[in-house]
Amino acid sequence: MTQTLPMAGTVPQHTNTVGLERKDYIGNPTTLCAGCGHNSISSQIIAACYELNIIPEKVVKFSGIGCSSKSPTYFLNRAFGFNSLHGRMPSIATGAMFADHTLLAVGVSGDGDSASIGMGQFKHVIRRNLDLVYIVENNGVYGLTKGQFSATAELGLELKKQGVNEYLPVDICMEALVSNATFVARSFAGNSKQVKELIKAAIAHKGIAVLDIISPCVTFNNKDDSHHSYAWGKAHETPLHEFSYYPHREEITIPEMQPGDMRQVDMPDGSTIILKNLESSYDPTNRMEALRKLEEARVNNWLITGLIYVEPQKASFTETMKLVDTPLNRLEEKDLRPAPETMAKINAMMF
Amino acid sequence: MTQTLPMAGTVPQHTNTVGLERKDYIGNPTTLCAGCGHNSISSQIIAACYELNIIPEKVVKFSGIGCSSKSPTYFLNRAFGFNSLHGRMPSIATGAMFADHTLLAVGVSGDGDSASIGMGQFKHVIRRNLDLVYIVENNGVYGLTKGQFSATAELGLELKKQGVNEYLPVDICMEALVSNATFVARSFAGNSKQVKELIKAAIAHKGIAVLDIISPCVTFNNKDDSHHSYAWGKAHETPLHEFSYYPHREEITIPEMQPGDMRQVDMPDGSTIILKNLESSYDPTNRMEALRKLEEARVNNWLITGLIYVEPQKASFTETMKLVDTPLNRLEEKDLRPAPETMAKINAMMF
Amino acid sequence: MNKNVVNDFSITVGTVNGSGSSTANNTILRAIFKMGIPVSGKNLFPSNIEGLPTWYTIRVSKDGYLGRDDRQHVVVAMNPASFARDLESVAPGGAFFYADDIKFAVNRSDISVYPMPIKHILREQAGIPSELRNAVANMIYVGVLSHMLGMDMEAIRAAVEFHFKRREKPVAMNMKALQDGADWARANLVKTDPFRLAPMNKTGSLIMADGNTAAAIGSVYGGLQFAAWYPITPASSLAESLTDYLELLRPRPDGKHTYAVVQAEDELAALGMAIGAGWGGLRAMTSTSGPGLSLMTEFAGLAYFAEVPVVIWDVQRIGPSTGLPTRTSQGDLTFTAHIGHGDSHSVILLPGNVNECFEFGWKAFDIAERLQTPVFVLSDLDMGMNQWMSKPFQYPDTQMDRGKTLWEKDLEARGGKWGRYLDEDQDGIPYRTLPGNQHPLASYFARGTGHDEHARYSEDAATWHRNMERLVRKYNTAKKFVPKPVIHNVKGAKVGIICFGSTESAVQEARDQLAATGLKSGMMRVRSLPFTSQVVKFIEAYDQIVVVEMNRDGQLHLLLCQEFPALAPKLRAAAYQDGLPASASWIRREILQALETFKKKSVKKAAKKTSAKKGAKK
Amino acid sequence: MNKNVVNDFSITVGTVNGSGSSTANNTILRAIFKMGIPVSGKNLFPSNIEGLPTWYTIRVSKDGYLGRDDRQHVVVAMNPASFARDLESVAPGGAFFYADDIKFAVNRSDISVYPMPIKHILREQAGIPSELRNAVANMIYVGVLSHMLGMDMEAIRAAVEFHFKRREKPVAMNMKALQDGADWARANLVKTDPFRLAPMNKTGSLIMADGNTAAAIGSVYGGLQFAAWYPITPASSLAESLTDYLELLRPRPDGKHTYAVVQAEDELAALGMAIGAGWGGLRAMTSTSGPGLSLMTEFAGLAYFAEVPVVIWDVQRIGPSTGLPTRTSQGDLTFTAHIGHGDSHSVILLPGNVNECFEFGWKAFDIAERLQTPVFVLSDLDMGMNQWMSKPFQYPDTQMDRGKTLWEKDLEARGGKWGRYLDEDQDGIPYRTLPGNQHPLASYFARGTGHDEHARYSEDAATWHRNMERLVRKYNTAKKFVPKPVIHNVKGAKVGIICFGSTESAVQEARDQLAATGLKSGMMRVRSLPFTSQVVKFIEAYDQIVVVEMNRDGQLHLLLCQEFPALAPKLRAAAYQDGLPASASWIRREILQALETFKKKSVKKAAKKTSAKKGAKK
Ligand SMILES: Cc1ncc(C[n+]2csc(CCOP(=O)(O)OP(=O)(O)O)c2C)c(N)n1
Ligand SMILES: Cc1ncc(C[n+]2csc(CCOP(=O)(O)OP(=O)(O)O)c2C)c(N)n1
Ligand code: SF4
Ligand code: SF4
Ligand SMILES: [Mg+2]
Ligand SMILES: [Mg+2]
Repeated sequence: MTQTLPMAGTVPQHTNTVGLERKDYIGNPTTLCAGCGHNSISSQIIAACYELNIIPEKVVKFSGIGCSSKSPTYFLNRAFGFNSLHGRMPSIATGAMFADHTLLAVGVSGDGDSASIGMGQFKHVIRRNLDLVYIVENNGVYGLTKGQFSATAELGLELKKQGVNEYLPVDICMEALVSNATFVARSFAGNSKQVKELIKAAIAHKGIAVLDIISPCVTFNNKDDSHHSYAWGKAHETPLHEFSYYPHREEITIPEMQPGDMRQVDMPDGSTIILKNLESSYDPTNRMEALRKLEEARVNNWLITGLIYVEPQKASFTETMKLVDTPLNRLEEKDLRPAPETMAKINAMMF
Repeated sequence: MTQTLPMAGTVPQHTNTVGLERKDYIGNPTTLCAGCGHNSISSQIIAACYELNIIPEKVVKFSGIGCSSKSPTYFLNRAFGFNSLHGRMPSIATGAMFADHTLLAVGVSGDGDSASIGMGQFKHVIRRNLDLVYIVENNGVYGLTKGQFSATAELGLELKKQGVNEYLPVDICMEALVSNATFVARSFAGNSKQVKELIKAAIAHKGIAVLDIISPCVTFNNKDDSHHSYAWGKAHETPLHEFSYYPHREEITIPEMQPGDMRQVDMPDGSTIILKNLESSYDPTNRMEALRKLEEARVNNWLITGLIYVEPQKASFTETMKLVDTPLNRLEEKDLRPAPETMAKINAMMF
Repeated sequence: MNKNVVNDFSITVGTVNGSGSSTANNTILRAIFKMGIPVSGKNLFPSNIEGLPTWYTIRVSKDGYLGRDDRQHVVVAMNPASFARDLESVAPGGAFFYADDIKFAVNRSDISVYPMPIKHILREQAGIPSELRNAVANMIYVGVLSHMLGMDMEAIRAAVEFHFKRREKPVAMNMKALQDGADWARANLVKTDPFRLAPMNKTGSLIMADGNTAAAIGSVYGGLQFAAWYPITPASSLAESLTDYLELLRPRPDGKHTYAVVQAEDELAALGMAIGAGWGGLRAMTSTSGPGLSLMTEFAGLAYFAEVPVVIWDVQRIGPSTGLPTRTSQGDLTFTAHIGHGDSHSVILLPGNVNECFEFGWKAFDIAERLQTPVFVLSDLDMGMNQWMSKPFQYPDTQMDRGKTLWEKDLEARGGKWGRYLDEDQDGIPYRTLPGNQHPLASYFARGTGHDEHARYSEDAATWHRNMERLVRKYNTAKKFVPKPVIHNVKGAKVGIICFGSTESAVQEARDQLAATGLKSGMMRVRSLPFTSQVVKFIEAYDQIVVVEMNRDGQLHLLLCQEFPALAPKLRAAAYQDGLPASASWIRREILQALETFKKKSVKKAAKKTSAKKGAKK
Repeated sequence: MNKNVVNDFSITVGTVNGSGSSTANNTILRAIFKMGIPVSGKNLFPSNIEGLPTWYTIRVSKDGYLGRDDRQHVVVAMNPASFARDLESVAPGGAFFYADDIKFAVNRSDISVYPMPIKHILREQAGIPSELRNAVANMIYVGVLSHMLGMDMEAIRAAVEFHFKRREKPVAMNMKALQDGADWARANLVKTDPFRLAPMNKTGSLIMADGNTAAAIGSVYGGLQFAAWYPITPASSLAESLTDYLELLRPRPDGKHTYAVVQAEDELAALGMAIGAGWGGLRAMTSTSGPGLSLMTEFAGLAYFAEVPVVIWDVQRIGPSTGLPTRTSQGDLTFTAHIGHGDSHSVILLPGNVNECFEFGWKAFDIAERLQTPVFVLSDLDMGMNQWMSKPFQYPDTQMDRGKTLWEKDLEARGGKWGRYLDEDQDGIPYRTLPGNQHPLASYFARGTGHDEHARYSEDAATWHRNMERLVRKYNTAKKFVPKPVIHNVKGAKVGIICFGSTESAVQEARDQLAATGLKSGMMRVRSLPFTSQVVKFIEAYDQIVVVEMNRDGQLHLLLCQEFPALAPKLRAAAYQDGLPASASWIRREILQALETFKKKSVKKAAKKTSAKKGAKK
């Protein structure tokens, strides 16, 4: 299976079709720890946007508070961004997306940010199907406050300063699914290729796309037997499929595959997802199957990765609200203030 | 199938084994609307406590804010109670249960209270398995603020003042389940018998018991085709089983049943739940099956009722925290203040 | 029979809530208004949907006083549960009407008593659907009153037609019941009380509306683009009206929307969304009441510090905590002034009447966008939910002020030179760009953490200090943009009265009463924080200043003492609250008490007094 | 060579954060302390885990001044990223030590410069695991300094042994590196700077600890039973220490617990749980910092109004909003005083040092249970996270005050007569019962809504008013139970300085400096709200009062103006903050500036001035 780079050959190797170089997608130098999983995810966001020929000014970034939530500083410097409050990224993103619904919204959060303090907003933004790539950089701990357990820490996890975790973990994907998310995926920061492809598909998706990416905290939670460590991830990752994203349908060239080995999902923007089955065939458009798979993974301690669920056609939040085509923040007084004549009518409507 | 009243015959008909009459379990007269589902639930709480011979002073009541959250005023006047803040019942209950973990905690909340503003606390109290009967009186609207949609309102519900609801509903049971609740049930205020039996079982359960009770708001959401109305409930209720609770195992007398028709769940306190299968056999101790059943019900718009999931043996929150047997609020200075000798030791530990 | 009392009395109706009495009571209110007589109405309702006692009190005042009258002249008792209390409440010489199916002894001889056969008359009404019987029953007492007080039947019809949007069937049904009530009274009752209505021409140029509706309409004229809210009494109707009036006033041929109104999952999310939208360049707002405002605290701090324009309406109810959700208050002022941890200064608008709810509705956006800061508008339940006479709404007299916003062309014009938090104009207000701006130098990263002039993260001490001092400069600049106080100076007066919000008319009345006893006073109604220069001038102009407010702690008084320490010794609070709308009588009492404290002269004593009084009484 | 400067200088070390330098720096601090020399240390660290510049600054002060010295006498540069800045920061005549692998030009001739071959010496250390190399490298500069400044090697060993809990291996490894550093310095460096340490005997009776640990231990001695918290810098270590010390101090043979410490899902839940526990009769607390406190607003109002004892520690960091999470502040005072919508009065304790963190740790519970109200304790990052010299902790000198609580026997004794909110004792404090109480008349229904004396729901106006006035009475009663201010009156002084919290030592130093120039001043450190009677007496006793605080708006000053309007004209704020701990130099500067404003005499001018100053500068 090979992926044809869009319009390859027509532009020099180091610029994409919108004439930008990779460096046009970078951010400030990271201030996270060397080896932090969050940094690899930032790199894949950069790569995905570059490869998808996205204009950085057409992106808007959001985050809450935490090491993970700092990451938007480290990619797409040319995009607007809002580093908001702990657990409150979803509401900020919601309001901002009404300001210009034509933008591509990328939100980065942490497991503490989304599963602890932010549980309510996390669930409700999903329910509204806001057009947002919602990345949870999941390391099982609060990195920025020095390693306390987060709500995704596994039962029995023992950390030096913290003792033993006594609670069952919150499963970000399961939560997203039962909140009727229209795109749910899990990945592992150690699997860059898959992270990148999933981000691309999430970008193409209309509505909320929740990416639960296991992203090791090398400083506070990287013991080999911790479920959020590099070692554990490498040993336990069980991809559901080989996942590839094709921006344009025509470009798909899969010479060596038989139809039975693969599954195709068409996205509303004309792009396509190809899932190459690995052990068995998994249908990510079947919610029941998704529930079953996640429950099975939970019971067996599998780190399943890949696209868990997708429902490509549902209206996104800004679509539901039937906005005019012009971004609302470009409307002018004449569009917004009723005409003077109406005043008398309104007064007459009062008693 | 007949249920033997515990120790029937040994006390006069109108007092229970702890010598109390039904009126010892009542509360103030209700100030809710006539016909409100919440009132029937209050009655069943009263009945369940009376029949289970619970000492009212051994109960503590909690609620948030809403019509539903007013109900604790209308039952068990002799119990302590705390009508707290909107969406925050779980945290208040958590703290209070550490004060006296020997008490029976009954919490009443609404769908707005638990699924909207209270989503975070709802999920997290479940995760900690607090020993609490958590009743959600679910009517799909905010009653007390005059009928706005709550997060459990079904997609497409149309209300006169509110217009059409555009979002998929939050499924209280599904949410409880994925948060690893150890007891999850759904019922319908119109089915008093089942409500009462489920409340009894919930009381016997150790850890969190989430009861999602469809409780029609006759004033704002009782149209025949609304999913939270009496009419719809009566027409669509699909009990998973005939549910009975037996406080003492010895008393079970089920002459006319064959073993294949029934399923028995033993509770840690020596009581027993008997589920008489209706159409097919449902196993409420199987999480996967519970997920499947809820998803199936969702897709088909069934109002399934009964015990959806139970895991009777898991440690409750106060157990996990290994408290001394004496209620903490009865400990005295000598139990709480370290001895004077320790002071020098502590000072020596500083530099 | 007593001497006639014309157009100067109060009517109070006690009913069961959820029984549809508000239609009847609004009919009385509007009919009197239609007769040209100044009138006001206040709904005193329980925090409950159905079945509890509720009262509606109407003040008829030829002099135009709109404050609550705490005497009850005409009382209508429709509710057995409150009968005894209602009967007792009638002022000596007053009139007591009651539904004669209520079987209670009426043991007062100092008032006129009129039993009404409501049930009987109701039984004679044909074809009334059972769910409307209670509502129609209420129209019968309106009919009785109409005859007994002299309410004009055409005025009543106008009110009924307005209420039922001229739909024939309900109009006919209600007018019939009403007429039957009036006819019965004419035939059966002998008037022994003095209270009468007589047409005037004092309301012709006025409208009648509630503050929440006015605020909603004002917001729509302000170009509202985004609102997020969470239901809460007494603010819900503000947000609910937004959608109605947006649909009405901003329709488009393609059916698409230039706005979005979102019911959020809670107040944190509501303000968060509004801040996101405000940051994105929309005219964004939320509306709430006390408990919701408390939940918005952290986000309010973010908006202040990240400098995001957003409008927050707080329709005050009585707190602390859940308090009494259906009772009015002016108790959120100090909290709002200091909302959020760390140093911050809130811009607060204080509308004093329904007309100002409209006006501040649109102005709040101009101020918020000009200053790039959250603007709080503090209304209250009395102003927000009750019907008030008002000057008609006036179309905005200034164009929208979108503030210092740079689009692509602006950045080009300045060669891309720009810094998000640079104080180019030395007024503390920086320039901003909006997401979507395609200029390559437009973007910046907003945050609640420390930042330099270019919005870059910074922990540098001097940078932090510089930025915070700029925010002070901005707050100073705000004084130019916020509404000035309304001042009535009175020559020769030594006492100046300060008030704000919905108490104005009651304060006016109290001042008139005091003037009648020889105590002249000037008056200032403060309409905003920060205080503008007129405020200090007013305080300087009088020897003794009394600050009237409907809260326990004298919150405006506290803020004035903070702001003007040098003048603080001559400031006194006249603060009182019990959940009922302000009345002239408690205001007069509290003013006189406050003035008493001036008699103790020396600084030393006064100091003790103040602190003791604060403790012991206020 | 300059004249010796003995025991009176500062040492600042610039390193990379996450490099383990805190062990090294604490070793220096403790060694100096062990030498009997008064010393203080402050960690100026970024909001980040690893890789950014961080500084540790140590003040050696024979006179016992513990405030930050803003001059840098001895600077150690270990971080290339901050090298230039570190070099520049050295005061003329100072000493500059640096790791010689950093390749920057050292272009100053006004200071002594000492390159250190850290890498080289490190390479000679045998068997150091790679993850410890950075930490050990830091010990080398400690060694160099020890020789150059005259740090006692036995004192150093005591510090190292303390740090590593006397575990042989790490002690040996670190002492070796340190010794090698010292040896290298002895062999290779010629001292040209004047800074020297010489043993004293001023610390023998003292301990060294941080405020968060002290608060945690104090809470344990206070009988803490329940704590719920959510991680946040700089408060986390307070809650984290609770578990450690509870295990240590309250072990039981059966391994069971008399307490629970819960990490909540957020701050709303944390305070909610603590309130639930406090209501249930436990000594309950939470600890947080600004953003968390903002989120607790609604619950704080509930606790106030439902009258639930609970202790809330706010370890202040600089806001508004997320601000600078690792920088100190005294900026949450006005917010806390007015927290929550509606009228409310907060009881606030203001510890001024580590010893008081311990003391208020236990006292806060007594006060909260006595008053049945939330008690806020405002510490700050500087006090909470830095090591300070302190008097040893003193065992509580009073028995636990569990307040007015009625158990079964108490109710029996009074024949069941009881009302939850009855003011039996006329002090505003009612009696309460606790869940689990089996007396049939014990139970009541707690709520945040209006209630009567028997905790029954009530919307009655008079009842509401009565209850709120009782709460004022209670606040007045609180004055008897909160800590009184610490006062140093000075004969003949006209100026009184007021301060609170961690700035005390810096204020003391500034006062000494001013006294040296002839400006005598009295001083009062306020330790609580409500203000007790001593506060007003102090203000009355001086002609001019300057309130020193580490925030922008002069928050204590504002609260004093509110509380004592008659005295407000003689109050001035000396407020400043940039995230760094207070230094005598800015305090002196701000005091002098504040005193300047008194020169403008007339009320009118003063008024203008104050408001202008507020705007323009403060
Ligand atoms: C209201 C509030 N509470 C607490 C904090 C402190 N805080 C900062 S980051 C963080 C946790 C972050 O954890 P996570 O979201 O998992 O991000 P990570 O650092 O692990 O990437 C906390 C509790 C805060 N900033 N705001
Ligand atoms: C913080 C806060 N926001 C809003 C409210 C107003 N409020 C009171 S009850 C309620 C909704 C109750 O709905 P639900 O929980 O479904 O209870 P129901 O009345 O339907 O039984 C709301 C929003 C409040 N009391 N507090
Ligand atoms: S502390 Fe953990 S999460 Fe934070 S930057 Fe370091 S490795 Fe990443
Ligand atoms: S409004 Fe609805 S929920 Fe509330 S009491 Fe009435 S019927 Fe029940
Ligand atoms: Mg994390
Ligand atoms: Mg509801």
